[in-house]
Amino acid sequence: MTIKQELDLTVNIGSLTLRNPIMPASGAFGEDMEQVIDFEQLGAVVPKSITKEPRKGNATPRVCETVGGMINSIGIQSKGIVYYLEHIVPYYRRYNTPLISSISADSIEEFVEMSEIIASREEVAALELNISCPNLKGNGLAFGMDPEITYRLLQAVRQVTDKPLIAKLTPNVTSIQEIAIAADEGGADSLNVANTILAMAIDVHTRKPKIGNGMGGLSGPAVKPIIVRMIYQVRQVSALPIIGCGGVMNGEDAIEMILAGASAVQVGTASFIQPTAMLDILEEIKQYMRTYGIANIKSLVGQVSATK
Amino acid sequence: MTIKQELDLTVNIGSLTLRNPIMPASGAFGEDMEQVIDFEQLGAVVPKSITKEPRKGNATPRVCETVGGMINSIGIQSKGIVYYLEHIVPYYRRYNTPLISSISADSIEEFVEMSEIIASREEVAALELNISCPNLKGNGLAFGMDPEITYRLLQAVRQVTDKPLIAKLTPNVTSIQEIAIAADEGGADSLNVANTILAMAIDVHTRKPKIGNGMGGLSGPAVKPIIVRMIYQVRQVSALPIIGCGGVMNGEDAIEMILAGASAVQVGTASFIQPTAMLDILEEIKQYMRTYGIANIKSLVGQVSATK
Amino acid sequence: MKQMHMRILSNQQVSDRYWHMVVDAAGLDAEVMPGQFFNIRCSGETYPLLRRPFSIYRINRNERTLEFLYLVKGLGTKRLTERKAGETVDIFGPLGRSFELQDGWKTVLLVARGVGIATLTALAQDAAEKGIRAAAILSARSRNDLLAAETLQGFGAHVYKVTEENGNSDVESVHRLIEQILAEHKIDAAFTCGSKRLSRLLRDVTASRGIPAQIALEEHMGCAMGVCFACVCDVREGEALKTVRVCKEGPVFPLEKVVLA
Amino acid sequence: MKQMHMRILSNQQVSDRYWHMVVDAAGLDAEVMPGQFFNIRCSGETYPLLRRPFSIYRINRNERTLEFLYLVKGLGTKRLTERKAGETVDIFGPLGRSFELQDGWKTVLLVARGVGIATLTALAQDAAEKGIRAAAILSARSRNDLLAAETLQGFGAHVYKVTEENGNSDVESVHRLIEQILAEHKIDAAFTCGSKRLSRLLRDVTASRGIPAQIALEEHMGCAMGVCFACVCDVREGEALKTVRVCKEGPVFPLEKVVLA
Ligand SMILES: Cc1cc2nc3c(=O)[nH]c(=O)nc-3n(C[C@H](O)[C@H](O)[C@H](O)COP(=O)(O)OP(=O)(O)OC[C@H]3O[C@@H](n4cnc5c(N)ncnc54)[C@H](O)[C@@H]3O)c2cc1C
Ligand SMILES: Cc1cc2nc3c(=O)[nH]c(=O)nc-3n(C[C@H](O)[C@H](O)[C@H](O)COP(=O)(O)OP(=O)(O)OC[C@H]3O[C@@H](n4cnc5c(N)ncnc54)[C@H](O)[C@@H]3O)c2cc1C
Ligand SMILES: Cc1cc2nc3c(=O)[nH]c(=O)nc-3n(C[C@H](O)[C@H](O)[C@H](O)COP(=O)(O)O)c2cc1C
Ligand SMILES: Cc1cc2nc3c(=O)[nH]c(=O)nc-3n(C[C@H](O)[C@H](O)[C@H](O)COP(=O)(O)O)c2cc1C
Ligand code: FES
Ligand code: FES
Repeated sequence: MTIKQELDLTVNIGSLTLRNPIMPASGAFGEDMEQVIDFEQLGAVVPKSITKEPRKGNATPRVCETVGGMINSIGIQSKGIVYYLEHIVPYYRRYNTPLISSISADSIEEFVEMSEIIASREEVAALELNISCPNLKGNGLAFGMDPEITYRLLQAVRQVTDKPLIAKLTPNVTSIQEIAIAADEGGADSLNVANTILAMAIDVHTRKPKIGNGMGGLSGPAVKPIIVRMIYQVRQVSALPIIGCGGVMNGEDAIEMILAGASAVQVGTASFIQPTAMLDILEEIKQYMRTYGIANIKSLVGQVSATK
Repeated sequence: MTIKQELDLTVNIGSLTLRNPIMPASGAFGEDMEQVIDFEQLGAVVPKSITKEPRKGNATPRVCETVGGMINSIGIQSKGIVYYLEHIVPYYRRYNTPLISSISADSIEEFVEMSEIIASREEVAALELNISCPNLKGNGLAFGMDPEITYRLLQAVRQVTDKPLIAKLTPNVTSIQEIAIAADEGGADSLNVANTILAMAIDVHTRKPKIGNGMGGLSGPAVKPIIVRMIYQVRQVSALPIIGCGGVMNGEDAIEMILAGASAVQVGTASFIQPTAMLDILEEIKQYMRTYGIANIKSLVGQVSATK
Repeated sequence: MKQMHMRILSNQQVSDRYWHMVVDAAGLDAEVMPGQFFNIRCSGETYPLLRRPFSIYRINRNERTLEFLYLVKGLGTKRLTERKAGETVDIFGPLGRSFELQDGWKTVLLVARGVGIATLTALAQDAAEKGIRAAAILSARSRNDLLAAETLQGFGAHVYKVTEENGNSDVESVHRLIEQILAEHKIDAAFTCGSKRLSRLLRDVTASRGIPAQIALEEHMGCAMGVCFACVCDVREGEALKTVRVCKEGPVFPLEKVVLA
Repeated sequence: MKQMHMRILSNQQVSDRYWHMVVDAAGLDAEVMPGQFFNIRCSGETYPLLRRPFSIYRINRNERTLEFLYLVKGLGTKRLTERKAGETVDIFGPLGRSFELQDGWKTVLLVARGVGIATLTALAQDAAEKGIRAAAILSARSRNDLLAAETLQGFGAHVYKVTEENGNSDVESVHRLIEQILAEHKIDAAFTCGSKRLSRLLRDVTASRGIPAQIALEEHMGCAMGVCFACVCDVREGEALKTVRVCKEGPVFPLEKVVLA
């Protein structure tokens, strides 16, 4: 039998302390979800990546399903930074939950410019730099595919703000460790492992790609084993707190990422299937902690045995 | 209604003509399967990768399941080249189906040495160079992660044989196109896209990796959208015939890869679930061709529209 | 919008390709309006992974039940057919904006094709309850697919059936039919769902006569709650185009505003 | 080995954690022997993806049925419990090497733990048919899990039950029990399945007395037909170790040869 005890779920992302490790993945969360879950119970809120100028996004269909996963190619539809500062940032003021702003940009200069403006808002607790979105440029290229660019990008943004900087890495690389080290050395406070995996699905009857943009990013439970491996690898080369992201559907998935080395966990696709997924996951984490007598979630981080 | 017609299923892999595009993926096929399927009906036979010396392979468990996929880390258990030449190669003589020998080695020199010996056997129709196995070296490194090494490896093996050389690429790279170009320029006759994706799963109850080796290769339907994307990308930069491999479970999956750019398709994991999978897939391909009035499978290769 | 587990009262095949499901909606506190939809988890598996959106087909306020009429299209709807009466189904909704019936309207025209018939049936029901008469053109591949015709007739709608089978479902034939209806009745508003071709036709016909018209759109969805921007379409705002969410700003839009690609 | 769709005659829960399934094996032409197994597709989904291996629990040659006794462990076995009588189940087998009962043996000792009891029950049945008496030590967590005891008794086996619940399942207690059995009976051969600890114990006891012993192993499998090398274990060949496949060279091995890690 398990004994009722006080559970410490707090985790640190740089200088920021979160009440618990569960937060939404950018692009799978927004104000409209206030109708289905209580934002006060989340570790943080992470609205959709914002771009400097308004963006129309990609052609539809923008999502399709694959075995255990989904491909999306939204193309960062965005109302631009002006709208973001006027409407989105003030909206989250009503919640006592740290706001992490996800930023997407087309150049290092633009990342710097946007980061400076957004970080200067006191409502913003941290920045997540989406250096990984595979949709922005031709053929799925992203800043986060190059360690040198990743380093320079982080270093440049580091100059303009002291707020925690989370680098959201792309999994579409030969060595996630190399990129993690670059982001770490560039000045990141935390690493998000990772964005979606570049993928494609073709309708054999129409002979057309299933999504308007041809290729898109794969998310959902199918990718979890790849992401868990990357978290484990990144943990070996960097002491920065890791935010695990990719395929978390339940509490055990979140614990798995924490054991691999993540300090916090983001939930995306799961919320589409189960709108209350984040809070359900939180409950399951607590249940796991009670079952195994774990008082402090931080004590689980990276606690996987080296081998079987 | 569909009209009964002669279907041309033959495909070419370099100078080799296969009676149809379906063949096993190395590691998921062996002599023991003669009890469940007729090898004469396959496009080719591809036994498990062979190493020069006998190898014990990795600790158990060597496989585990994930959502829509499985992770394996067999570690190329092998009886060595001497046994291979004495027993495996002669065994396949009884079938009128081309034998493709998959070779795994620890250095370029060893690849050359083994290729020369194996290719000199007249029973061997082609060589598949497994430059991608993520288990052989620490941290999942593989020859196929480096374009320069890939180029040199292919070039060196090219010197010792005129038989078709298939380079089996690893998907664990930033740019599969770069590697494909390197293999093409090095002298490959065909590109296998691709081997397994490096992955990890952790048992949250024991806190141990689910497979003995810690990390392993992800296969099965979960990876198909990633592989289809890579086939599509490789097709854009190389005119070599592509062998698609990863997650094909049925005829539509095979057609999807062919539309993306594959000339032939390998089937691995599916045979574990459905021992007759390869022949079932072949029937489904024929059915598809009849439904859409396609007389020649070659006419479908790469026929996906550029966009939706 | 709320996630609920509703008991299935019946789930039956009604024609070759169509199924009809009735669920116990006693637990639902929100009002459901025609044109709105629910996002339904067709199976508890990881494949199909996402929910599937289905419009409300009938709203039985007294019995507190909801009805869906669905076409078996792919894996999701196939799995939905396997669900049995007595089991519960995981339903999220009601979602999106409904059709609007204005006070004073006396006769409306409905032009529906395929599964769009399901969507407009709820509207016909609402119209009937409000004393508004409906003329409905139902278009489908085969007569077999026109199963909702009787339900609509039950709501007092005057139903015109057109099918490929009968060779009277081409745009020209439907155009003539619409003109005939407009000549015989004073149509106060028009509604459509299920066909781009017919929607364009209806847009042209209604625009030239100044008849207000509404359309219910379909688009592939991720979240169905307005956060993922998967389900967008373009609408005209004056000279400009605005990209809006079908699940949130729609699925019902003024017909003249949507860009029918 | 052959893939077949066998009709489920019954599939029922028999204790807290165990289920029992009977299938119609009329379509099976191969002989099935105790210790062999079948690789069963527990569901038609992509998750669980792989088949699951289950030993033969009872072989009813006259009725032409096969029985399985399985522990509900994870997703696969959970899905298997959802299969209903009348449905078919996708079965691949028979696979692997069976136990061997030699002519002239009069009494054998079976030491089984947990699901290993299922595996050894088929052997007890075979022994009974060959006129060989069996003494069986069945070990489990709780008395509730010892459901096969009666079946074994039905085959004339002398059954000794040990459980954690009763505090008599520790290695020392079982050791004393084995010594007692060996003192009372002339044991010609011993068989074990389901516990590494008990297997080591039995190995030591039988080796010192020169009693031949066989073990049925379990290992995670990919193909179950000898091609993937997932399911290996180490066996001694003279001084050397050889890595062999449990699905092919096993699952039954001479006890003294296997390396019990
Ligand atoms: C607002 C709305 C209301 C709808 N109402 C009804 C209804 O009342 N009755 C009915 O039969 N159908 C209705 N549809 C269409 C229905 O959602 C699709 O037919 C269904 O999602 C197909 O799922 P599937 O797995 O069977 O097919 P698949 O083609 O295998 O589906 C694959 C993926 O594409 C998506 N998809 C396929 N077709 C559509 C489509 N037309 N619209 C949106 N997503 C699609 C699926 O949701 C799934 O994610 C409605 C769609 C929308 C957007
Ligand atoms: C030759 C053989 C005979 C067996 N006979 C029986 C039997 O008669 N009755 C019975 O209850 N069980 C038997 N088992 C064990 C049974 O196969 C596992 O309990 C079952 O595979 C668990 O599947 P799961 O999805 O419920 O559990 P999970 O733990 O979720 O399975 C996850 C994965 O691990 C594998 N796995 C887990 N445990 C085992 C195990 N012990 N052996 C092999 N693979 C495992 C599964 O096959 C699956 O691939 C036997 C195993 C083998 C190898
Ligand atoms: C519809 C959709 C939109 C997304 N948009 C963004 C985005 O704007 N910025 C970003 O960094 N990631 C975006 N992502 C990626 C998610 O944040 C997350 O990295 C990914 O979905 C993997 O997590 P999951 O498997 O839990 O969904 C998006 C994902 C989806 C499914
Ligand atoms: C158990 C197992 C063993 C494998 N062994 C090899 C191997 O020896 N050599 C090789 O090139 N690929 C090997 N592979 C990879 C497969 O050939 C194939 O690339 C991969 O499984 C993806 O295809 P699939 O999804 O159809 O299984 C192995 C795969 C599995 C599952
Ligand atoms: S489906 Fe996500 S915004 Fe409409
Ligand atoms: S499970 Fe594949 S060799 Fe035994």
